[in-house]
Amino acid sequence: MGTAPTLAVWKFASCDGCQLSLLDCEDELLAIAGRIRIAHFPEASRATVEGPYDVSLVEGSVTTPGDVARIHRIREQSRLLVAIGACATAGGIQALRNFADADQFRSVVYARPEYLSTLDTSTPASAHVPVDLELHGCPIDRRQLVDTLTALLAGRKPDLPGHSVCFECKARGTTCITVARGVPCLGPVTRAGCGALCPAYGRGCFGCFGPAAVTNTPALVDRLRELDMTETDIGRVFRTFNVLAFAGGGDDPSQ
Amino acid sequence: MTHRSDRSLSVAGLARVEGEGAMHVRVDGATVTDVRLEIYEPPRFFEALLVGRGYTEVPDITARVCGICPVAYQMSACAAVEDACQSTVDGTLADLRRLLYCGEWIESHALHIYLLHAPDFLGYPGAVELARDHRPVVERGLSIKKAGNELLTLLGGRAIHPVNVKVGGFYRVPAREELRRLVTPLRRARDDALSTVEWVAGFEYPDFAHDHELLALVEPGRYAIETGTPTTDRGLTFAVRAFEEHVIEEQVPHSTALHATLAGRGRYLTGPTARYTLNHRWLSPLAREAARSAGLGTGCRNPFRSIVVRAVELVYACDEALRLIDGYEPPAAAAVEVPPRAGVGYGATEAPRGVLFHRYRLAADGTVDSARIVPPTAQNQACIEDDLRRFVAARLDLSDERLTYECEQAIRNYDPCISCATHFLDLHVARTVQ
Amino acid sequence: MSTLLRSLGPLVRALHGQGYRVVGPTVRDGAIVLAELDRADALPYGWGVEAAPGRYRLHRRADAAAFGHAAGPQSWKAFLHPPRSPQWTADRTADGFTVTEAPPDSTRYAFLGVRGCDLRAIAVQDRVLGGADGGYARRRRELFIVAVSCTEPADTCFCASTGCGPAAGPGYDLGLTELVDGDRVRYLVEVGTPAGLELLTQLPTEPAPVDLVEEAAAAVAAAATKMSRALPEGDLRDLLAGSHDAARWDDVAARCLSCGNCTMVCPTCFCTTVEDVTDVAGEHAERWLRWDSCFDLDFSYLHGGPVRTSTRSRYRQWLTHKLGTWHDQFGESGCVGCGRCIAWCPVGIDITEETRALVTEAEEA
Amino acid sequence: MTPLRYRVRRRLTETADTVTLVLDPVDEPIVAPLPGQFTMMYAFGVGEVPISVSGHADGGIVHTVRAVGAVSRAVAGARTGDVLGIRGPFGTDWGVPPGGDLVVLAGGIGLAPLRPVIRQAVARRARFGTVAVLIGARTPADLLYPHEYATWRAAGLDVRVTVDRADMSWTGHVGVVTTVLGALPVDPAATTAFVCGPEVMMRFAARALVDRGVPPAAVRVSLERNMRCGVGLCGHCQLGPLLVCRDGPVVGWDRAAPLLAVKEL
Ligand SMILES: Cc1cc2nc3c(=O)[nH]c(=O)nc-3n(C[C@H](O)[C@H](O)[C@H](O)COP(=O)(O)OP(=O)(O)OC[C@H]3O[C@@H](n4cnc5c(N)ncnc54)[C@H](O)[C@@H]3O)c2cc1C
Ligand code: SF4
Ligand code: SF4
Ligand code: SF4
Repeated sequence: MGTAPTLAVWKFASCDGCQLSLLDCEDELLAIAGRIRIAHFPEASRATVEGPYDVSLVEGSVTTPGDVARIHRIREQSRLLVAIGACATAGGIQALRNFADADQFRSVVYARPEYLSTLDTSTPASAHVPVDLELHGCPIDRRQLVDTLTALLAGRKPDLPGHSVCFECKARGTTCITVARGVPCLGPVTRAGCGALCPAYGRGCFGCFGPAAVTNTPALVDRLRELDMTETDIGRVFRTFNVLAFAGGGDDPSQ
Repeated sequence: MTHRSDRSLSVAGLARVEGEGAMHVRVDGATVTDVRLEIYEPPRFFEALLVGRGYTEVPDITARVCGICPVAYQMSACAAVEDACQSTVDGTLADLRRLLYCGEWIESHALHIYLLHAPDFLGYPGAVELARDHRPVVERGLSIKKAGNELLTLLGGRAIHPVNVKVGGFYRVPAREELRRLVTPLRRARDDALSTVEWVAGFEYPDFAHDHELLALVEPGRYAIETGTPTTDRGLTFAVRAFEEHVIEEQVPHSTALHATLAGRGRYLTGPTARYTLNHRWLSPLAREAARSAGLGTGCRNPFRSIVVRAVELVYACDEALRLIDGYEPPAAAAVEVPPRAGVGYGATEAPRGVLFHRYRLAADGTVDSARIVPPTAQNQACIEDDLRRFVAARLDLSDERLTYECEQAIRNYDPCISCATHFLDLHVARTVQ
Repeated sequence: MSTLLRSLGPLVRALHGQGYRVVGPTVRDGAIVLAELDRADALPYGWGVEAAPGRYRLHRRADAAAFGHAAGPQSWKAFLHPPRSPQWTADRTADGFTVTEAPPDSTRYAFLGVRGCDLRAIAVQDRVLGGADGGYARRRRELFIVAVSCTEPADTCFCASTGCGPAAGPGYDLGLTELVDGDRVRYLVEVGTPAGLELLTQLPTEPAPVDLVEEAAAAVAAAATKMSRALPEGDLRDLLAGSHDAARWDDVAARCLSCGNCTMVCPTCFCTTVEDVTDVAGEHAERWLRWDSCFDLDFSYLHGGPVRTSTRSRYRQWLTHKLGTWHDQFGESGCVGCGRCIAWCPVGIDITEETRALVTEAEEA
Repeated sequence: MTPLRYRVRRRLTETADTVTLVLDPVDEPIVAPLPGQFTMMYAFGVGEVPISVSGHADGGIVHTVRAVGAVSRAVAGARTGDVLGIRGPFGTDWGVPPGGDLVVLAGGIGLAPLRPVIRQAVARRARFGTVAVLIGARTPADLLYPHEYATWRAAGLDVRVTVDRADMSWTGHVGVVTTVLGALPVDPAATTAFVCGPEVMMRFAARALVDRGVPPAAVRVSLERNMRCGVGLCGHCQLGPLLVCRDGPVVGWDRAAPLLAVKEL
């Protein structure tokens, strides 16, 4: 145990769902805890070990001045910093504020907005510090989390494909819902990792894993229009859980 | 050592709660002068960012308020949106929603009992440490949790932020055989839940009782989960649509939390103990028997014993899930059409941590004009602080360390979900630098 | 000599009787998919298909034909060359590790309803994958093929121009032609192998009247003329070898999503990658094979970055390989004309149209 | 397709990121590789990478590995006594001719697959005319096998070394490897050249050799493409008509030139 690598789990603005994925590894949790020293994970234990840490999992987006300082402190203390989930990799749904007037946002929610002090923006960890690995998804995929942890233990490159959801959809044997039913689907521009969940449930992918490594969003948008999506709907579906990432675009730079 | 005049107990970062919060207690002589459960998580402005979105997006977006109880958010959201559109979802689709919700109760309660709460009673910092000495027990908890997650995964697509819930029902409903595959794990979970009741009933509980008014949804004939009328143990009943007339939330600078109170009545408590007190007679026979043997009686006013109530609800949720699966026939359609309509809609359901209220005003094309969410933790904040105040006052002879530890436990009694609470709470106002 | 079979029930039962897992078309989720059939009743009797670039819809037919549809979303490679399959496992030992080959997959498949294009596609994959002594070769050795000639191509089909259909063969154990007369369906059976003959002898058959044989031949021949698409004539290998710098690649790259659907549905695309996994304890490792596609950026990854970074270069790789360099590598074309990549491309990119555009561009240059 | 086990007999540190491993079969050995061929080396639980054979040692094989990523790091990190998996040998070999002049041109790790050619030339020195060995590296510290150069020279090989960047101790040539190509005393028509290094370097070198009159087919280059299987099944190593693992890695410049001229092929 003395030489077991240490793991720390940190939370920024988020719903807790991505770190819950670790506790959701019911079959692996105790085995993982046997090989990795969980040094800092407030959601699971009061016991905390001081850094440095071999691996830090960072959940949530940076939304306050205090967060900015904290993410830097975490970076300094971590050999490997892994951003987990759409909040930590793309600012999350709360990044919608980046496109709105933050003051207005505050006043909608708070009776007395003067009590509040937050940044006007919600940004991913990578906007502040170098990030070694990113697990995408809102929430992340449990299998990807386990694979990443075991890969790090084995010294392997984690299997985090950058290709489209369509790869997984076809491998799963799902009939394409866009082609066979005319259902709009973001699968072709969305990063794989979820196992092509939504199409298997008869629903168009809504991009919760963010853009694939290469995308051609304009071409897909043309297609979405043909499938009777309104401009408003198209705008909304790209501006939800990964608004910053889709806005940044992974489009082929050669285009 | 107990007679210092000025004591201050602080926990900068509360462990084993969902989200990030702090606790501060100040004692001057024999009086507790200040008690604060601080919630310093940054706000995420859900109510604001929902404005301008489509009504069909609401369940997916609000799920992201909380990764521990996304189904609760989806169910309250669907209820409110469907109410606004004057649509009803009933029959098998409603049963499937209840079934999905059972999955979340199982998952969330198992998580809280085994991973978050029980370590307090047994003197361990967390479940991983607990497992070193009591591995089979922790494995049992994980196995129950897994059964809940399997149910969520089948019906919802995945356990966290399910993708299969939509306004009007589901995208896809399961085949009978798919559901039947869950019978074995759920039966095992039910047995394990019974053992859980027995296990937690044997814990040592501080002698402590509160006098908060208890609020829960009540639906005569069955234990309220996804539907019901807000009712208190002191005779107050009101329609879900009148929720905001009765529940007042206010922002208080010292604590940053919106404290909810009942208009003209003061603080109140929601959650498992309130539910149990108001609804215990509608538990399934098995769960009722488990409650009886655990000595729960007709109510529970000791917050430390909430773990027993959760265990009993665990039995119930497994039992109820099995009942629903047994009677399942796939419906003709996976969802009912819910055409948009201008109007205001209200929804309340019993999240694992208590009543979760949503209200939406929609424009004629279904665009959300305004949104309001009242999560359970915000409602319980005042009670938690009151408990702390009285708890500390009665234990001033304990060392700071011991007292702090017990205070933390007192907070965890409520399984506070800070991530939920903070969609409108501020980070900085009352945060003391540690 | 042709034989007449009045229903497929006995055929499916006989195959089951010989221990085969029978795979054939059936209706699921709005498409005709390939799945294990427990009875002939599961075949898509009375269902037809309308396919167009990026579009596929089922419709009810006026008759009870079981094979009145064209290629669906999957191909038989899903069974012979599955999306994910185990290769070997390794376990740590005191002084190293041991390697154990994945247990041989003993499944014996019988494919029911293999079209001309797909029959050829299996032969194409045989050339690529059949030589190695892996799972593919084993499954292929055990395979029993019941082929069906096509009488009703979809709008996306062009097997006549690739020389793979609409008549099925060779390569089958039994070959069928469906004869439809309202609610009545009958099958003309052709024998391709001794195994086919042996199976046929177990079935209640009768000699086929000459007029039926002629009717069937005419229906298949007519199917060829019904195809609205075709690959351009001429030496496509040369065309593509000379088209590296064509402007058309930029044009298609503006439309192509790089999603990889075309390669996944293509019955000949064979590319794979490997997945190395370990258990949490680090004592046990596994190696899996899974489908890959030249549309993945990482497909051409070398230390320092991928070779094919632009969509232009990846689409060019796909088309050029399929119709051009496949000849260099395996002595034939990689395209059998099933039209799947046209129908299942979410934006309806059409391989025949792209090739034609390259021809035009080459001619104009 | 399963790897055979090899145990590390000896591990030599070549440079900061490169080691040479001498490996002995644990069970049955692979077929003896020819110079230019490669194997797929497996590190337990980490993965497999193509690595050229850089020598042989009575019953064993020798690989020189530069740690650039996860798998190569794990392979290069193997210690004496550790077990690695090996599949192979795969691909075409250098095809050393029975006689004539030889030019060996290596950049960086590219010297590894060429060392067997050099050693063959040393062993059968008399058969060949001029044997020139041109070695380039980024810095003097990145030179592979420096201690062997003296032996090669002693055997009558014309060994010329150059670095991109000199350090204090370096008194030799500075510049890219093609610059030392200039005045080679070879008969172009009777020369066979073997080139291995980064793709740009190979392009320049091959062109320079062809410009001097060496027939393109006599200029052999070793190509590098992503490889998953090594046996032409995975499709990753396609370079136009070639499956590099099967039709390469060693190919004549006559075949490689038109392919490497196409961007992003
Ligand atoms: C025929 C051939 C012979 C080679 N001989 C040697 C040698 O003798 N010594 C040596 O040090 N290196 C050699 N290489 C290069 C070596 O294979 C790569 O450095 C290695 O694959 C990098 O893998 P990685 O996982 O360490 O790095 P990463 O950069 O993490 O690569 C990830 C994956 O990409 C693929 N990949 C990355 N780079 C290459 C590459 N250059 N070639 C092929 N696949 C790649 C691999 O599949 C690898 O697993 C040779 C390559 C080829 C094709
Ligand atoms: S299909 Fe798309 S939206 Fe659905 S889970 Fe996967 S990535 Fe998320
Ligand atoms: S290279 Fe592309 S087109 Fe060719 S077989 Fe592989 S995936 Fe298919
Ligand atoms: S051609 Fe069509 S199916 Fe193929 S990668 Fe491009 S968009 Fe996807």
